[in-house]
Amino acid sequence: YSGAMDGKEVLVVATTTSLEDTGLLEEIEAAFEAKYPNIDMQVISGGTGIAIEYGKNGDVDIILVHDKTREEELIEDGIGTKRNPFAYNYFYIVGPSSDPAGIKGMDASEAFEKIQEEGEKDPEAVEFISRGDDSGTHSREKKIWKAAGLDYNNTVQNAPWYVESGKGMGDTLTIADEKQAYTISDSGTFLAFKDKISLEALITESPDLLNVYSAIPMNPDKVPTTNNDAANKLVEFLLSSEGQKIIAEFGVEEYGQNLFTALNGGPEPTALFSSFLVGQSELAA
Amino acid sequence: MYLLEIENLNKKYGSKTILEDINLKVKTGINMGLIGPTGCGKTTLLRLIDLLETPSSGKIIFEGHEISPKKGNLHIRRRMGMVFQKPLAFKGTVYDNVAYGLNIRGYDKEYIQNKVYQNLELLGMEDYAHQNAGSLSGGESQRMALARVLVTEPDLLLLDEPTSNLDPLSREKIESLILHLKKEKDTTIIMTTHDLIQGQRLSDEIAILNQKIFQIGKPEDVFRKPKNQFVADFVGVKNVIKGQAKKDQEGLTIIKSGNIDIYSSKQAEGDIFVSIRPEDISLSWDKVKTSSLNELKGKVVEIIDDGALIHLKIDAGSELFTVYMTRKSFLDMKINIGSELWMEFKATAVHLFQ
Amino acid sequence: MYLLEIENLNKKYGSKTILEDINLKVKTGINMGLIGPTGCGKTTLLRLIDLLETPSSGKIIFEGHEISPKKGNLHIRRRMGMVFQKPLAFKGTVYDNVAYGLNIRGYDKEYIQNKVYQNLELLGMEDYAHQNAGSLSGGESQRMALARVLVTEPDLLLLDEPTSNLDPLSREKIESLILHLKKEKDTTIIMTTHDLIQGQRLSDEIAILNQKIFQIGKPEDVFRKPKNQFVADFVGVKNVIKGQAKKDQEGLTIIKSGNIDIYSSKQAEGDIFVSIRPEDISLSWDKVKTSSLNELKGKVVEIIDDGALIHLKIDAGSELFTVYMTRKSFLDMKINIGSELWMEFKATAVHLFQ
Amino acid sequence: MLSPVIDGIYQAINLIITLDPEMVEITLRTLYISLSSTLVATLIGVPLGGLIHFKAFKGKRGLINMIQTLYSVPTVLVGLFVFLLLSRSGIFGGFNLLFTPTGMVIGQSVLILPLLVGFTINSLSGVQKNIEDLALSLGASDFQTIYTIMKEARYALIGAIILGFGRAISEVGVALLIGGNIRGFTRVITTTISLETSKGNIALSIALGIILLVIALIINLILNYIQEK
Amino acid sequence: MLSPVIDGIYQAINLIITLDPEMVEITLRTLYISLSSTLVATLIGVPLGGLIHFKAFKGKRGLINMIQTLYSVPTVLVGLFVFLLLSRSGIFGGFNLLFTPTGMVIGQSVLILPLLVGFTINSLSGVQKNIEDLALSLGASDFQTIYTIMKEARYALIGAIILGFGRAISEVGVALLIGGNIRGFTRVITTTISLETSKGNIALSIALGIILLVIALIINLILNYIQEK
Ligand SMILES: Nc1ncnc2c1ncn2[C@@H]1O[C@H](COP(=O)(O)OP(=O)(O)OP(=O)(O)O)[C@@H](O)[C@H]1O
Ligand SMILES: Nc1ncnc2c1ncn2[C@@H]1O[C@H](COP(=O)(O)OP(=O)(O)OP(=O)(O)O)[C@@H](O)[C@H]1O
Ligand SMILES: [Mg+2]
Ligand SMILES: [Mg+2]
Repeated sequence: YSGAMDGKEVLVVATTTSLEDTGLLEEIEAAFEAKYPNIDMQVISGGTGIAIEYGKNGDVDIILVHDKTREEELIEDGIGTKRNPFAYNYFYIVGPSSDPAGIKGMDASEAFEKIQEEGEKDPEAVEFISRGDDSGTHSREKKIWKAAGLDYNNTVQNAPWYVESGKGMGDTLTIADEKQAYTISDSGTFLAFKDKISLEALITESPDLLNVYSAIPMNPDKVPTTNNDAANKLVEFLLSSEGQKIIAEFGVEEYGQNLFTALNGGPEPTALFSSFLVGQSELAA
Repeated sequence: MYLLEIENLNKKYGSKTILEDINLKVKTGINMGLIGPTGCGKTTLLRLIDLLETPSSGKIIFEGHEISPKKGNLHIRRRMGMVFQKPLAFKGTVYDNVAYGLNIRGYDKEYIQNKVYQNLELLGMEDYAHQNAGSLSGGESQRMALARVLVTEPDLLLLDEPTSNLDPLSREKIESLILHLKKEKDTTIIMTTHDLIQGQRLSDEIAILNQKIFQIGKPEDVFRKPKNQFVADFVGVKNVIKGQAKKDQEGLTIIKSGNIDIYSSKQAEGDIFVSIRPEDISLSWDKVKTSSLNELKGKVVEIIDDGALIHLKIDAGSELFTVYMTRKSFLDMKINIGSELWMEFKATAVHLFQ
Repeated sequence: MYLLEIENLNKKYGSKTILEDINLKVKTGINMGLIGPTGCGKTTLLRLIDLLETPSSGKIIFEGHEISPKKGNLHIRRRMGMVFQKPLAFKGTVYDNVAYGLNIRGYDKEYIQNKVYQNLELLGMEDYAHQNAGSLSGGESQRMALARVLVTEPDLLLLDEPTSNLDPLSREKIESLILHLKKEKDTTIIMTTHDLIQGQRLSDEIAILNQKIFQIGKPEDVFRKPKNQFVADFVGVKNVIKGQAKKDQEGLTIIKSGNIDIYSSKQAEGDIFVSIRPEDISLSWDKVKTSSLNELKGKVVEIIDDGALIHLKIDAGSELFTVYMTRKSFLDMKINIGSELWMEFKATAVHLFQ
Repeated sequence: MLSPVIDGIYQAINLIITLDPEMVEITLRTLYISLSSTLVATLIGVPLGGLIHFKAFKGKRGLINMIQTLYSVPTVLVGLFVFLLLSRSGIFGGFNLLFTPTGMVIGQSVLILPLLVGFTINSLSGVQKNIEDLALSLGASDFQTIYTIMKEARYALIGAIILGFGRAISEVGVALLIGGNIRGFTRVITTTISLETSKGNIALSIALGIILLVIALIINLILNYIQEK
Repeated sequence: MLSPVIDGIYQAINLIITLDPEMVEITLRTLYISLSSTLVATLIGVPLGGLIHFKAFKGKRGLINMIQTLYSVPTVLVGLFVFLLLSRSGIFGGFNLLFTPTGMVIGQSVLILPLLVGFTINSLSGVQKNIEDLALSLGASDFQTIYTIMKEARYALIGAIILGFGRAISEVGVALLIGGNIRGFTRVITTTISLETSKGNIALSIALGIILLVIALIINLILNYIQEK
């Protein structure tokens, strides 16, 4: 493998949109490239699905995603070498400040239940916008519906109050704002959009809203074209105190709060799904 | 009553003057011939009349009302029709082309069909109705174009060289058609032609154009009595001689040019042009007693067989004369290059112009 | 040596036969005239020769080698040139158009400029060099087209009605140019024309075409001795009479048709056509002693002034004769409608054909 | 590794044969929206192009340059612009057209209008000036003359309409921003392709693309048939 | 609420005046990629269109229909297709063209090739058949004849090239899938607009769109200038 440009080694990184759109990766890239002047880090952002597809084809060397279930499948298939959680934050359940379903203060699954209830009563007043794109956020949303005891495929998906946007987080927030509807968003994207929309984060800290980002280098045995060496260097960098410091401080200046929480060498935080059964893979973690 | 009047019309393209101070009055039912050298502005004049071109200045008056290519002239345009010099056709069949004028006037289908076939037949084009109009030969295109305009029965028909691509037989047919239109339908026609004989044969009036109008009048006048050198040259008046005219006895004029004296029955004085039509000159081997006042001796320097006539060029010293004679007389007289002969012509056959 | 030979050439469009079994041999330096009614296939034949059209069958042979519109004929095409019947121009100026043929042959700029101006001058078009070619008048386009092809100095020049849009003076110029080309440059020319007189004047050989070739030969033969009715009609041979020929005394033939007997000095028997040229017939008020064997009485039923000549139609019972005479004799004889006159013509003036 | 293509072809055939109901719904919506916007843009653009072609006015060349420049307008930009107009807080917010098929028709019409105007002008320029004279001379009104010239140029005009339709049916920027890709309501083939691609379902995306092309082929055949008549 | 538009115009002017270095870099890359793909597609498409126009063969009508159908190909589909070819596990994976500007040029060339072929055919159809005869008759070789006819059709041909360029510079599907929108390497104006839109920076997106249009206008003026020469 030789993807050298200007004599530089190329490290291609596929990432979910939230990491790129918030601008976090831009800072990480700058610092990483400063540390390894011989490596050209190239970031490709897209949905979780296409990022994994890139990884399988050997088009990228490492992926940064936030969908534990699929991450573990990838490891199981031997395509990824290891999950390396490097940051987390929370998903927010957001909605109009008038909160027509009255979910403020509830935990996530209660809130979803309430939204369903009120939505059935008056689909004009209470709507929920889903990304519906099999992204990490969408996966999490589905899990919460399940946790709320609802049959996603039959009760939720075809309900008149449930709208699938089939789009990225930013666009989905825009649609929710236009329609004055509820949705679930990763905190980073929401904070970045906060000024542009009138929606409010109604639920922010429920344990089942935990959102863990991890880095998975591609397995050089399965994907022979990959630049595993540089990928491992990036993992190393992300987990290093230097990398963790960037993550911890990112966004403080612009949004007045950090968008991501660094792990700082600590263990991966586990979602505390208290009131429901979690999936097999979730338990295994 | 004039159908069409043109007053002080000028047309320029950029700084190039094409038409200058054109004045023309065309009576209803008249056939006006427009004749002039290539590029003299004939097509431009027809296009101006047909409202396809905007005059630089001047007026075009149709039935007493000034018309212009601006809006609101549809009813006038629908009373005129033009056959263009360059072959032009809409995509589609000959039928489609000929039916066009009727279609846009909203006639019903049956009427259109009758009318189209009637006119195609008139022009011997009925077998071509379903042929692609673009594949017609030169002459066929011209006939189609005529049919296309005739179906609309225009009051004013503008024909730009309508027979230039036709063989003699087809040409004759179109000519009788034109005469018929004029007679039976009282159609007013303005046509250009390069065929001077056709112009003479078909026109009630002829205008000789070359940027300006140089002469306008009955064909016999224009062709036999050109008003100026340009017209004389152009209509192919032969035996044009420049001389000084002086009064002679008995109301005759004597014109002197080099070693030649010519008598004319017309009155004139001073510098003048003389012309004698080649067929008005008789030839004989000997000077004969005759009532012809003019008798000049000359030598045959050129003999051309034109098919219909024999053209002789006879050198009379300071002038070269052209004489036409039938093949029969030519053979009977046993004329040959070098023959010295006497030319005779009457004083009434001598035309004078400036 | 023939420059061009055509063997058994056929051309169909769909099921419509345009040309049938054309055979033609054209000697180098010859001017061949193609004459025929509109739509008879003249243009098609020229296009076939110019390799713009593919024959349905048959051969075209150039300097002994068969040629076809397929690949690899560039060197042959570059030795031919065609002036199209319809006016055609590339976008751009007259100069651009005329220079085209030289540009594609890769000549240098200076040579091209000289050549272009030289030819524009030859055709009186030098003032138009920078005018947009699309805005030329009909006659100007035709002259430009000729200049455009002449700059390439073709060995074989195909002219499709090259003077149809020209006034008499320009036409005369072009005609002398054509004669000059033939004489000085030994250019072989095939030209179509509807002007029969022009055809006669310019051509060494004339082919009468109407899908097939009906007659081919020297102009005087084709025009004076048509081989068949079609040619006779087409070239405007007048006084064509159908009759039965029988031998008479003294090597003469007598042809009977209705109440008319005509003597001819030519030999023939059975059904036959007779023609007498209108200018070969003399008229007189009384039956006169004459060497003319044929004397027929008739009544004047029509008088047409053709400009150059007076055309009379004389009814001789079972046939209507056309007679031409000069205006002078016409006036001298004081002929008028209804005049009963004697027509006389020699037995040698009676042409016979099938 | 072109197996997703083969897989995609297989899936496309399967979706077509089984008349997958969601697929049928999306396809019909796609057709409705792109045909409507093509129609709207044609009805506005062709006469407008005609007007520009036939009128002589100052700045005509410049106007045509501007129109041609709009060939380069990214669909997202048009999407954004129309979004701002139709948005709740926009000028036309009151009509509630955002995230509706009607809104998409408006957006796509705006998108393809410059193409139709520009290529109408191009098509008409291909017709000889003489044909206009011929029509006028035979007594055609101004309107009839324009109609005649359009008929002469119909091959090229149909080409322009096919182009406009192609742009409408294939674009995704307007469809996403104005339509919102809402399942069962504004989801069309291209937005579905985008979605499936972001999900990594490449074969399905290709299958959808193939279906889209089949539809386009049928529409083109119909338009060409009209033209040849 | 059109204030983002006004804000966008303001930002656009600001970005242009200050020659914002990232903006300059993205703009130059955009120009390089879209001009290159227009050039490639023109060099292939125009002769190909000429060939199809001038050759008579069976199935020509059908081929033209196919080409016109490809006007409808969604950029994402082309993106996917070229992606599969250029992917490291694809046939041309060995060239490492995925996520490179060169790969984007390939993808965009593929995308606009049908437009150039189709509209070359359209343009040439506008030239009278007679002009071909005239050129041949004056001794032009086949190649010279085609060149002559293209010169006659240059107004329409330039229109086709402007169209191709417009499609290349404005498309985003290929740029995203093949380019990957890599900052400093494959990011172009349209992918930046997409990114900024998804970030909710509407005014900035509009500013970028305006800059793109300004570039397009300049290119069109140059092309039109060439055509008029
Ligand atoms: N747009 C133009 N710019 C410059 N000159 C022009 C333009 N259009 C026409 N002309 C010139 O105007 C003159 C008159 O043209 P017109 O077609 O009226 O001549 P015409 O008398 O019909 O000649 P012809 O007998 O050859 O058909 C020509 O010399 C022509 O070159
Ligand atoms: N594509 C075609 N399909 C059917 N008929 C055609 C086609 N092209 C030409 N023709 C016919 O072929 C015949 C010969 O045409 P051509 O142009 O050779 O005639 P021409 O002798 O030059 O006539 P003209 O003296 O009128 O120019 C015409 O009757 C014409 O209608
Ligand atoms: Mg003219
Ligand atoms: Mg012809």
